[in-house]
Amino acid sequence: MLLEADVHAYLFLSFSLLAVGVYGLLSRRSVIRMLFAVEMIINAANLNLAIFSAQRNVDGEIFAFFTIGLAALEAAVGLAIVIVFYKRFGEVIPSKIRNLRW
Amino acid sequence: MEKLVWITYLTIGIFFLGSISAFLIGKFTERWNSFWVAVLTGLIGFILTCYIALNLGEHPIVHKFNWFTFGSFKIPLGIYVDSLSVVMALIATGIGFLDIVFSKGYMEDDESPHRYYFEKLFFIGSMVGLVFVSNLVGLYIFWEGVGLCSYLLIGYWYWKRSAAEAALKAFVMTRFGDVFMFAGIIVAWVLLGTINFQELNALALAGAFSVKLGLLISLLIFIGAVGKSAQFPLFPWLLDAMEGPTTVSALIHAATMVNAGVYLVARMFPFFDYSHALIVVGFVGALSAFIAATGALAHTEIKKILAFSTMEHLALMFVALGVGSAAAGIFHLMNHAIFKALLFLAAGAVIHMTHQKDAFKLGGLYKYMPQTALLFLVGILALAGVPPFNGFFSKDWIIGATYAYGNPVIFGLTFVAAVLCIAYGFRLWFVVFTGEPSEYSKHAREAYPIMLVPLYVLAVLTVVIPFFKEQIIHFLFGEVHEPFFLNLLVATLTVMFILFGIVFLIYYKRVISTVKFLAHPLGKGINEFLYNGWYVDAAIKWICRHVFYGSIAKAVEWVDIHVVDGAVNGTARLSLACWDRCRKIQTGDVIDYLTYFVAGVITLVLLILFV
Amino acid sequence: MGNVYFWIIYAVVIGSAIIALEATSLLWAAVSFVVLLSEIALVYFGLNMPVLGGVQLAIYAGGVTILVLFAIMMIGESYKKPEGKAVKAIVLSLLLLILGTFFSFLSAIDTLPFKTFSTEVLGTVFVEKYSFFTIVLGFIVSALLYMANAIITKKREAK
Amino acid sequence: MNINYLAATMVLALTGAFLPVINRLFRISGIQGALISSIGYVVSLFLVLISDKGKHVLEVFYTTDPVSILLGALILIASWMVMLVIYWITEKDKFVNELISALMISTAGALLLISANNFVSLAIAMELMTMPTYLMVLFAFDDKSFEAGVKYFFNGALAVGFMLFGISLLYGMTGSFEFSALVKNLFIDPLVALAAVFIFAGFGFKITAFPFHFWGPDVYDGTCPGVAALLTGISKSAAFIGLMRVVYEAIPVIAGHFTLILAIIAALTMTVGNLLALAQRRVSRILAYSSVAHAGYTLVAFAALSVPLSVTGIIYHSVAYVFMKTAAFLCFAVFLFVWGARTMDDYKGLGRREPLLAALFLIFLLSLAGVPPMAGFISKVFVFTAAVDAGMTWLALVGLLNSAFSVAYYIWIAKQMYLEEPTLEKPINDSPNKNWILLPLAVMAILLIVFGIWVNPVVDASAVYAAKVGF
Repeated sequence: MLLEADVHAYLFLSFSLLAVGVYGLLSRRSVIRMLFAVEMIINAANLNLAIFSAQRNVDGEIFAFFTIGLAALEAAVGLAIVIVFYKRFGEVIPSKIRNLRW
Repeated sequence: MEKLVWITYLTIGIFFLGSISAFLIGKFTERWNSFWVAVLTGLIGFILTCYIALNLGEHPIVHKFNWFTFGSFKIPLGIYVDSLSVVMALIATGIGFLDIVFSKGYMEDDESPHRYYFEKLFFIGSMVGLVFVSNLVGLYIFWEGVGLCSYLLIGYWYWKRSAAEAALKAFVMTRFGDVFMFAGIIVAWVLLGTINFQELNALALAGAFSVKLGLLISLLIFIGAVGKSAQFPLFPWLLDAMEGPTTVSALIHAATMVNAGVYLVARMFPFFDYSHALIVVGFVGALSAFIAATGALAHTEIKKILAFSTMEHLALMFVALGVGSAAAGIFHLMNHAIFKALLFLAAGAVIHMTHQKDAFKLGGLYKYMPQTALLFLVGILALAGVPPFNGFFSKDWIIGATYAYGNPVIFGLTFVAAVLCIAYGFRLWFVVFTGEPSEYSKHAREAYPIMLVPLYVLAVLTVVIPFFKEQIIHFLFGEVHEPFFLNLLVATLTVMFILFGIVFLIYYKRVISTVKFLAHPLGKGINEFLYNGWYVDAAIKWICRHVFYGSIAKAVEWVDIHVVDGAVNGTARLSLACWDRCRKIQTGDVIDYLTYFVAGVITLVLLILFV
Repeated sequence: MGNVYFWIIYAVVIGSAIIALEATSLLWAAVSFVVLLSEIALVYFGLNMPVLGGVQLAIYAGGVTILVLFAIMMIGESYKKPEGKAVKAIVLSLLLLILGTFFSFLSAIDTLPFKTFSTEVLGTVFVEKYSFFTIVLGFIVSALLYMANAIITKKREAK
Repeated sequence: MNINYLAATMVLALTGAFLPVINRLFRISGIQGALISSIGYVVSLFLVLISDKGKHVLEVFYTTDPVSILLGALILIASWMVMLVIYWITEKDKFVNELISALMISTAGALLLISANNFVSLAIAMELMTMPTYLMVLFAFDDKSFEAGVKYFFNGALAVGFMLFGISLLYGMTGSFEFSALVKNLFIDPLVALAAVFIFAGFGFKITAFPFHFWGPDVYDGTCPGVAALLTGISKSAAFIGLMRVVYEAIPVIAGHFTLILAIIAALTMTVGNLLALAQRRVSRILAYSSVAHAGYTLVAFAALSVPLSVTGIIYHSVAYVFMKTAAFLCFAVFLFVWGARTMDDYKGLGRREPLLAALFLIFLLSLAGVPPMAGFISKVFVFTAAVDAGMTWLALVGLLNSAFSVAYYIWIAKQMYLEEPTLEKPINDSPNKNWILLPLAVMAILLIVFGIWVNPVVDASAVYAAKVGF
């Protein structure tokens, strides 16, 4: 097998991807980068599913299909919202629009 | 027995049924039709209560069922009717019925009688339910119902700002007490395992739990009673509640709401006795009586004087309970209900005919309203405790019982308060009915017959009740020993006579002027001190504003400065209110929200790691 | 621990992820994002899951990236250096990583041998057990399409 | 899952999916649209009610027990009323049918969520419920709704990501997504705890528990109130039940160690919600923060998970909550539509202008405050009793204090409506058939009072459920 690694290494990979995604979501102020970050988080979960599925049974892999589909839908929805937001405010930085608060 | 159970349920139900049908009939047909429904309902309710009273044998009526069960958890409900509840129900339905009749005249200009009678019947029904239920949860439900109706009725003229605020105040203040009561119920339920009055009392008589626990429960429940019965320090709402219609005041003061607190303490008397809470009851009662009696001396509005006197008499009942003489307390409750209803309704007639609430702007009304004046005088005599009238018998008994109890503080305060009745009572009567007629008095005429009939009924009762004293006491409590001290009786009557003389000289003969006394700063100060009810209201407001509000604000401020903001801009805005800072977490920045989210997750993980 | 290929892939995945977030030019970021997704597909291939890898490539590297590129073309992005918040983000994400790794080493999770599932098994289980959820996904898609249509038309009319 | 229940969700979702098509073909008016979707709701409601009979399908993924039947029926009724009100207030909007379609599909997701007993079906049902609302939030198409949409989307995406990660970890530990398998195979383990936290974070987003609640008030305030009613009433209630199933059926082994944490979160959520609600001038924000506080009350019951009464607390609070919060937001929506009333100042004297509507609003507010005859009271009793039963008296006391606090702002709205002089002179949208809109609200008020007195259906359902999870 090409990728010979034990489960801890794989978990390290997915946790790293999760951490990078969280880092991106919290530090990037532009909506497109935030979308990238969201996709990374969901991919981290997907990686987990695939790895455990390879060790256990086929259910995880099938759930990963659905997750990919959901993530794609989420990306589409996100982009729709982002575009509407941009068209209205001329701005891709949501932190600047803070009318709803307190 | 089975029949009586159903009649009891019917008695509670008929008022709620009547209230709804009064509302609907008044709404969809002629408005005043609701009056006839109300009268019919009140009468049937009263007759049913009488039936229960007559058929009540040695054994109380008991019926139990579970509202619902869930495994071992169940909420029991049920009724328990003994002579005490039946007497309370008689007072509520009887005086309530007279009050409904009287309202026909008093509320003649009103535009929404269906709303009025709906709320009124609901009020009476809640009170009847309150005295018939067998456990604390049922009592709490009706207790809240009574509170809700008083809120609605005090704010009946809701377009008047003062009325609306008074209603809110009454609601909030009684609710404040209720929170403690609810806590008490929960504690009793969890730690003692029962909320049934009889079982609680039986546990207390058997000494099945520690005195400290009993004291805690009793005091928590007593705070609820204090709020409902307007005792120190939760009484200011009672004065403001005078903004409602006078008939409502009569109902609240004589028949229903304020009696609930006394009833609750009487119902749980063995429990309070076992847990040494009665001494607290006695002290609170004595202090309240003193505050109220002195306050009544300083006030000038008819209804507020009467309100203070209600508070005083309720306090006397609490004193009676506190010194261990439940019979005196309940007997006084009954007498007080009758003469206070008489006084309030008569005052209602005066106010309705003159459109003036300030006693000192009236005068010489005797000439225009002789029957009302005489009926009012009967009420005053009963209130003051002058011998042939019913107030004398119970009040003297309370003073005697207090004397026998032997605590000088309680006795002193109670004695002073009790004798002061005659002073403020006659002060009120002289000012309103004698002297030169004022502008307002000259338009007055005698009250309508429909208003006078209830007054006559009540006046006759004040004289008749003493003849049946023995039977009533026997019905209520069986054999009771009444302490009797001849010296004390003579002393009481003498002091009362002297006080009457002073009042007579000041307000009737007007040979002594109070103007000079009031002009002096000290006299003015004392007057204002008494007038404002010893500034308890102001103190409550101050405590709310400075202690609670201030301390919370400070606590949040501290957290904000040291935790949230660091030393960046903390110290500048100390005076901002608490939420004004707290809400700053909600920055409106989506990235901040995401940061909080992740930080929350990590905190939870760390908590798992270390906890 | 893994062999050298695993660590190479690890480096590429995390590196491209970081570049996708940090690159100054949005276009390079998008390219890097495609690289990241393709590397993950490579992991799937490496785990003997060709179908999953194919789907990943098709949907992500195909669909999503094209959507993103489309959005980039519509919006564009002038890159500004992020200010202030980065420290919090780094601390939080590092904490997350450290805790996760720490927990995974503490955990009693066991390494089982990797198995290979044939495509027939995959297809059979999918059709027999999970086919219902495609209907559900269909409903999501239809609702999203309706709402997107409403919003886009509204936008056009608002102009 | 019972075949009837499945049919109910499918009928609902299909009606939703075909409504815009019908509109495109025949150009239906608002009333016709309301009728068509009402038919969908009625059929679906009927199917839910008879779903204790009939054969079972998809048993691996969904279960039909009394809880899902009860909550399903109530969620359907609430959603139906939301639909009617939305048709009434947005009749002029060309895309109201699309909005209703998304609403019905989202409700179908809620129905699936409350019956899911498998993490696959749970995640997908949750997405079905949530995904349409991401775009529905934008429907008002004003600045606030765009801002709300962005906040909602990113928070939601983060929550979903964490939840999927948690689910994948659980799958890694046991090799199964089924609750019944998980409950047998799970053991106390750091990764399981981590997964539980992640899954809780995903639900915490949905039910607005304390550190995850920040999006809530902004979104409920920013979007149009009809959508807010869906978000805060229906989908939150469904999420309560979903979380309940996860906690009691899937991870009870680890959940027992979380009671203290849950209690702390509950206390914080209540306090934050109530404190911040006190500060608001806008009625929608007050309602939004009170919704946060109510999540705290429910979490009190979750914290007491060692006693069977907590099940009753959760279910009862969800039952009461789905009506009172939805209806409160709908009342707000009607006031907003007819009078343009947003802030407390606008509400002055509205009790005189709209006596019946204001009376209904008062009923819902009192129920939220926990005043006796309404269901809100009894649910609080259950919740706090459960806390005391589980030995967390302090938590019950915090809850009681909080609910005493919260009375202040509910009463404040009532005071504005009844005791002040009106500021708004004339309505901005005076519809001639105004009284029709009182009907759905009155239905909810009646149900609220009925469930406040007649407690047996809920208690029975929860007893069955408690027996099922082994108390």
